[in-house]
Amino acid sequence: MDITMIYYLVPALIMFCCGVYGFITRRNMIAMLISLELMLNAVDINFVVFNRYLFPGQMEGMFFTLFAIAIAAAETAISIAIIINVYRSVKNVKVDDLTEMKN
Amino acid sequence: MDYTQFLAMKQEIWLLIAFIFVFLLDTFMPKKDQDKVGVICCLLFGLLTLRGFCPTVLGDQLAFGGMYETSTVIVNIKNILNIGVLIVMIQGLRWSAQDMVKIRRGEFYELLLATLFGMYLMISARHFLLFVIGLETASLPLAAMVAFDKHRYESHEAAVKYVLTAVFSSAVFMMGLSYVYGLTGSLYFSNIATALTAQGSSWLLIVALAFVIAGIGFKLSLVPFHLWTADVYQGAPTPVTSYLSVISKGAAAFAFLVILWQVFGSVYSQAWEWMMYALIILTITVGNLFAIRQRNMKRFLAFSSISQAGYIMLGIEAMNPMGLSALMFYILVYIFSNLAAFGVIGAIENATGKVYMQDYNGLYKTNPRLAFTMMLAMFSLAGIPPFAGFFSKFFIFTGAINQGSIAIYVLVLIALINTIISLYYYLLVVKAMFISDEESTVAKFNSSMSERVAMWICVAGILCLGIVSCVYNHLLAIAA
Amino acid sequence: MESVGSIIMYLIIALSIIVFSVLTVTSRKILRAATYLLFTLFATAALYFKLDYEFLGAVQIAVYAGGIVVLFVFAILLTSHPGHSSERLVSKKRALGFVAGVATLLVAGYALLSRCCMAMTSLPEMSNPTMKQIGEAMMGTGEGQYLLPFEAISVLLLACIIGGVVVARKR
Amino acid sequence: MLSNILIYFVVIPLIMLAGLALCRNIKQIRTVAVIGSLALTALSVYLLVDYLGLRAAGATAPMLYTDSWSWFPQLHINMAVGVDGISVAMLVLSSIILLTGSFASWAINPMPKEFFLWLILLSTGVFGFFISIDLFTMFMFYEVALIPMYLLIGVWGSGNKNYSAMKLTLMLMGGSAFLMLGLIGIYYHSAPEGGELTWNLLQIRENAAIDRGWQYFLFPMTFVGFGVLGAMFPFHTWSPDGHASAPTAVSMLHAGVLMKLGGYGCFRVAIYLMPEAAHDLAWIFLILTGVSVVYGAFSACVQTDLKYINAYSSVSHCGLVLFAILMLNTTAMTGAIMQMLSHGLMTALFFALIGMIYGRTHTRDIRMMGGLMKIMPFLAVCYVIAGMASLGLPGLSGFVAEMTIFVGSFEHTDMFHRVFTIVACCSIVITAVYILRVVGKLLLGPVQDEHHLALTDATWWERTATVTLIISVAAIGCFPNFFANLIKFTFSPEIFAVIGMN
Amino acid sequence: MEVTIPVLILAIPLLMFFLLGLLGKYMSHKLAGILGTAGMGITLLLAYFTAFTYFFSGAPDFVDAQTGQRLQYIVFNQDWLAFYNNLVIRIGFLLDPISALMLVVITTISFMVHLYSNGYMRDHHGVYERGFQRFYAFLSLFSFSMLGLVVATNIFQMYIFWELVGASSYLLIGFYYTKPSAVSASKKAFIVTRFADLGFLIGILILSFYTGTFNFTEFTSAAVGESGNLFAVNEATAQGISNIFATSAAPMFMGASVLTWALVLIFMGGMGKSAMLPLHIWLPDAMEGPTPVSALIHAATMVVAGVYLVARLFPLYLMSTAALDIITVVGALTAFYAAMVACVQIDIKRVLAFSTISQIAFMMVSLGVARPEFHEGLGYMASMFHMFTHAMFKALLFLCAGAIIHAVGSNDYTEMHGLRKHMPVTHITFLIGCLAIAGIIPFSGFFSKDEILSACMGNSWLAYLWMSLVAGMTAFYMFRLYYLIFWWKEHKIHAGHHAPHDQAWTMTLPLVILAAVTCVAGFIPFGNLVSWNGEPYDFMAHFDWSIAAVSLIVALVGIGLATVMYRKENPMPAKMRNALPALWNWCFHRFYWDELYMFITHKIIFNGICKPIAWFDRRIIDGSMDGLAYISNKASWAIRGLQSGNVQTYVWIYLLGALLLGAITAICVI
Repeated sequence: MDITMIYYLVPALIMFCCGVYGFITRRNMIAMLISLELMLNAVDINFVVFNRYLFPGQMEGMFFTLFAIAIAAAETAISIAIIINVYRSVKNVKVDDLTEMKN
Repeated sequence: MDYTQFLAMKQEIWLLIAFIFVFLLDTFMPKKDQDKVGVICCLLFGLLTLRGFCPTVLGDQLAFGGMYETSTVIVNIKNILNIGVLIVMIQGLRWSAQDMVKIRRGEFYELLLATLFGMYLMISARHFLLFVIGLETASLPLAAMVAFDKHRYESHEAAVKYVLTAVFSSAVFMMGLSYVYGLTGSLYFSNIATALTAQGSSWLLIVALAFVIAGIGFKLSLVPFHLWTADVYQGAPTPVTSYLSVISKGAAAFAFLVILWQVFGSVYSQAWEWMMYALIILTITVGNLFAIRQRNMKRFLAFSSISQAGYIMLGIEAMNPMGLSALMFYILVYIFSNLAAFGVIGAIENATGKVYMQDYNGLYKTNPRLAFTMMLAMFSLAGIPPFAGFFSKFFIFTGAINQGSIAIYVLVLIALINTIISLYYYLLVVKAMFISDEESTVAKFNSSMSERVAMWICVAGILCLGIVSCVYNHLLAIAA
Repeated sequence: MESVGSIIMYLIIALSIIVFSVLTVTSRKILRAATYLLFTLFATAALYFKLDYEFLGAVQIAVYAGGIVVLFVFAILLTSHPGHSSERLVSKKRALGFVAGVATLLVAGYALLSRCCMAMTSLPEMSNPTMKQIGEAMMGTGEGQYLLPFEAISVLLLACIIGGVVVARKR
Repeated sequence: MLSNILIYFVVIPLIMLAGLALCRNIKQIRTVAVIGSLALTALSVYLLVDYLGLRAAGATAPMLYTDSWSWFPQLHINMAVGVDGISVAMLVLSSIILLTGSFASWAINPMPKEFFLWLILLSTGVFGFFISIDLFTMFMFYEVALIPMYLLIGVWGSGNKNYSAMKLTLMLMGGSAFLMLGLIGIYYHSAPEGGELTWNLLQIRENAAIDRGWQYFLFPMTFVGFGVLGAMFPFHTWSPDGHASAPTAVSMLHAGVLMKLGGYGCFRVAIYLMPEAAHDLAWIFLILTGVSVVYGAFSACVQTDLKYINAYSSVSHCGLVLFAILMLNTTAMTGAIMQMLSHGLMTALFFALIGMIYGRTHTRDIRMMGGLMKIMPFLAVCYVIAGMASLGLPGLSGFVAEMTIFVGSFEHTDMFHRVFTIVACCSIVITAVYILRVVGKLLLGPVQDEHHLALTDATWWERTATVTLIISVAAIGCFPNFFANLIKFTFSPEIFAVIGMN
Repeated sequence: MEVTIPVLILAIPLLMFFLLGLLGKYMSHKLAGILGTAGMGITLLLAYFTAFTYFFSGAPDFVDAQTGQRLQYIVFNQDWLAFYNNLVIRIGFLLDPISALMLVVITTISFMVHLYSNGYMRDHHGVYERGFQRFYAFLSLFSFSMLGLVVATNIFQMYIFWELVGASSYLLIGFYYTKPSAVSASKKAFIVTRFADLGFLIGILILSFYTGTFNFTEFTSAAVGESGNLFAVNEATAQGISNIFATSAAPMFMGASVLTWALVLIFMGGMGKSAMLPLHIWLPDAMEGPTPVSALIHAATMVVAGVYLVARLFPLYLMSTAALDIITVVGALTAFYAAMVACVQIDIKRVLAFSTISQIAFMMVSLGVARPEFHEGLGYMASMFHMFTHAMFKALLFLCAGAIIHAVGSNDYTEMHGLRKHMPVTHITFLIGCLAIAGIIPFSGFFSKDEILSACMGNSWLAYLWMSLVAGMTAFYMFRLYYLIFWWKEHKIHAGHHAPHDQAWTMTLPLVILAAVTCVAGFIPFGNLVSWNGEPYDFMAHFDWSIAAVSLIVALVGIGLATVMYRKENPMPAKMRNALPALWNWCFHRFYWDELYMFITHKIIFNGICKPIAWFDRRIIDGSMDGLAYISNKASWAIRGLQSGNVQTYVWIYLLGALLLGAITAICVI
């Protein structure tokens, strides 16, 4: 059996979808961020897999992943800062409670 | 390794220098002189803006192996953004001097400059990695800015909504990018375009493209990627809202144009033409429909800016130099008009804390100049001659129709009919200020020097940009 | 034709990715979710190793597993009381999430499969990128080299630090 | 640029705007307004004389005083000006109505300065529109003229002013939305394949490059676009509400001049540039306008608010304008233009008088008033004269215009045109009905309200305004050939040649 | 002929109108009256001079030296409004027998009325009525318009002055504008005639479209064709004019030729002005105006404009006998109807008004039955003759009535009775008028009416019998009126003011003059002056003694009957009335025409058309515009749920939006 590219892409996609599911269903904002990490991770896998399978001669996908990890770290950092800030203000990290502004 | 290539990035580098200078100034300045930081920053940035018009920065160049591009058009769009940022900065002076904010005002300017740097990168990037970094630089620190008013609950809520939507959309965007990479094997715009010309359109490409469009559509607040906009605009401090609504949007619009034209230009009719039709119609209509009901001025302008984004997209849909020039001109005019409106809102908010439309009743009787400025802004946004908004709207429609298909006529017709709805709600504001008989709840007050300067600049822009034709002629000349 | 060991390796990695992903988003205890995330990230790192990107795998473990997850754990501990588990999800929300997830899976999956000739590519030979190559690419200014993003991301990180400080500062 | 006489029609209002901005008290405001509008009137009369002189000297170009200054060269947008007899007539009309409007708003309150600022801005648009021959500038001035209406009605109006002002503005801007699309479409088809595109009316006409298929699309766009302002049948409903709420001078200017922009535009843009489509599609609009002629008149018969009556009467009369334009022959079109002049003057007169009466009695309901002839004979007599003009009494302007239209319309021999011509003719009877109804109830008969007995007759500025208008109305009515010749010469034969008429 | 005098004939009244209208309020009443009267006097002299010159100078412009035929002469003709080709409205002055005749009639009556009004428009203490100057201004305006109408050189000029006449009639009827009945009467008069004018206008449009001209000279010469060639003197025809009716006769519409349609429609205009059935309803109401106005406008001049119009176009009408037949029938019916109604009215002005209608109908019938082949078109001449005589005696009657009303202070004959002793002059002149209208030899009415009857006889015996009957009824109701006013037992008390008496000289002098004219006018050799084709002929040659005798007998019978019934107060009228209550009621209520019109205008047009249209406009058309706004607003509220405030929903919509966008595009494109 050949482990062709699709065998990597599909788990990555499932990972992404799990992230989506988690992001939409989780009430805790930190849990939402965790789900988001899954999505970002899925993207990274995609880049790496494409690079490895289709374009082994260059390193674009790999570098993108490298930078994406850094970006993910930055995103997480700032998101958590904001969430903690909110926690300080309302003593809560439930996303459902942050619906004051609507319509 | 040719480090002289950095010299192509004159604007970015000067901006970074300014950024670092402000950073150091903020850190090491004596406490008692802290209130000068804002003014110094404005002056510095004013110089920077002026510098942008020097001929030395002009000239087309590709650097870093085609990763970065600068050209006359790009320099001009950056200049346009600079003007907007300058006005935002001046407007923000009074706000940042408030007791609750002033301790952090240095950071406000730093973040402003940092995000502007991100936008520069978005505009100049010819490689998706750089683009993503620019995009993130332009949006992540903004979350911190949205959360700036710590004493206001709305500010927190807005920040959360902004940051969560932003990271989600960047994930979706990168997912799309990964598929594009898989299809084409490169992240360089030129290489992708070449590959796409060869292979044409496919399911994977279209899905990837939809993700990419969604990612940038988030920044532009195109419907249905717009839902964060209103809440964030309402919750954010007013200078940040104005920054989000004009600068961030303007930069994203231009970046969007570059991506769609340069990268996906070859699959225009096979992939994104119809997507954009749908998005434009949705954006304009839904934005307008939501705007009708709004009574909070900032929220109101949020929806108005959503529908304006739809008009901006018409320039992209045109796929020709006229569309490009019209888009640039539209952004420029939009900056002046919207910032004039936000200037007035900010002035009133700073003086009285009132942001609802009913508070504007009878404003003309107590504060005629503010009311007049607001009226000009509204007329310009609605596209009433002889104000600049009319010209920008006319040119963007002309540019769009230049594309020539029947469908574009229909699209423009829908957009035009929507201008009636938008006129309605813009007139509501005018009505409140001029016509309403009720006693004004806003007493007469003097706006600060900085606010006045910003408003004068905006009014001058609204009045002159259209009639003084050289601006548009210049833009059209460089676009062609 | 891959070796059996490689296939087994693959199966383990793929399975753990899928299983731990699902567990991450379904477990009701948030600290546990963070732990599952860690496992997922490890599995991903293993995947990078398997695809011969050792450097990347290392970074993944260092930054993601070592940095981000720790950040998460701290945040969780800061914002929740021990033993606190999230309440049951509203079923409407679960339906929404399910629809979104499945729709994404279907659309993107169909899109991937529709390019089956591409999707069925088998693993080509590739020489492992050496640290020198990586270093040169990172510091170079030519095509395929990434000095500029490298510099740019430093600005991003700086800005995020400033932003984080602004937000997190007490007053 | 300033060597062209036409540009002063825009320059003078702009100077007035600047002057008004500097004014400190009502006296200065009045002075500026009156001097400015007198200057405009003088200018337009001079233009009229000079124009006729040039024509008499043998100038045969379709437009005289043409000039063009580049504005957005890459888009071929120029500030192009030029006038023919029609525009000259319209300019004279506008300046007269502006002058009388200034007099009629002598005692406007509150915020006289703002009022005049907006009023003058509006007239800048009007004058600019009439002198332009570049579609872009034309459109721009058109919209400039529309938007001040909102504030003028909203701030200085009466009754349900918010609603009316909003409705009027939105409907008119709705029309201009169609118009904008039509104009841009025309621009892109203004030259044959590969030719230099242009916004210039004359150039487009000369190129005649818009093919028939496109005309079918663009003609309705432009015609409806302008038609909304010309109170074309299903799109006329802004007019009653808008006029009813507007202050006197605004009603005057709006009904007197602004609605003429619609008719003028229909002719100058829709028909002049797209005669083939006009010929083929005229029947649709003929039905609409023919209906609106009697429809408006019938509606006017049962109204009780003076301004509503007059607004519906305007619907009827303006319907006749568009009706005549669509007849596509020289006579009817001459009649249409004369009807525009005539209606402009007499409806301005009407609105001025209604405003003056309303200013005294504080009601416009004809059931609440009566016997005003005894109380304010001057105003009442003027009202009767206006009514007579409206119902087409020979010697006043309405008659000549209507007769020219009918004679022109009757040139068509087919049943369709005949029937609609006769339907339109019927309006002369219905007009008489509602005019006499108003005159009978309002002016004649016993005094209805004792309080009215204490009211005074017109002041000197009101007299100036009304007498000026009456003299103008009578001038057209007594010397129609002067105006007919002024207008008629203009109709360039080529468009009729295209249609295959005359 | 000099242009000055004709111009002055038109200009002086117009000048007077402006003078009195604009400056009147700065003048004394007396001065205004004198000015007005003097102006009219000068006009009268000029008109007489003009008419005399035309008829009797024998100048080659006016009469063909060889044949003695009278010619049409255009004194001046100024372009007023050019349409296309030869279609030009001109304002001019046409002299021919009938216009010269009308000049005389109008100026005479007008002058009399001007003079008379000096007395009439004052109360018993000599105080002038309010608006006296205005009254004279309006009279001058009317005179101007009427003169302009009769001298019109083209049909459009006629239409113009036709309208002006209508307007001045409106102003004069509504002179007492504070009186609601006067206001509504004036409104009615204007609207009814306006409706008729619509027909006139359409007729003009049709006629002018097919002939390519408005000019009477061209119509007539073309109509007569080569054989007649009578009025074609003034280089009438442009190219191809002889073919006009070759074309216009050809197009048919609903079974009749276009020419017939045009002529019938034009006649409709005449019906309105001349108060023919069914457009007569305005005339009785028009009596609300001051009595001198009734005399001038609603008896002598304006109401005969319809007759004049038909006469003017007579050569054209000859080409369409169908149209002439319609005229005859309408005229005959009207004559009979009006006579019936006149028999029972109690308002003396109403009686005179219906009598006017009836008499004008005589003229119409006369024109309708006129044919060149019988007595060389005697009907035409008779009609014109009757128009002339009728103008005189009817004006006389009205002025007498005015004097009586002025003296008594009421229109109602029951208030009068037995005035003959108090007002002898009025009595005598009124009697003369009655005898004239009844057709008693030697008063003028006898001659003109006799010729009409002759003309009827020439066309059909039915018309003759019918019109003879009407003539008898005329005699009856006029004498009924006469007896009721002047005989019976006088009222004991005329409460509140002194006994009625003859009025001031300004009022009696016109009576005497007119009475004198009535006595002698019958002997004017009218045939020499007026004939349908301008050829003079001996009118005695066509005088049929048998017909004359019969008509005389009929008149005497009518008078006798009236004498029996109304000479003294007796129960006979009441008996008659009780015997035929339905007939009486119908007659008294003028056959309910007014009610019918009220029904049509108020119930059908006002409530059935106007109100629904106004409703439709406000609710449907405007409602749909408002509906658009409403829908947008509703839509705005409906979609507000999208913005739920929950960031997860936002993201969900975001993602689904992106997926749908991609999927739908992919499905459509690929």
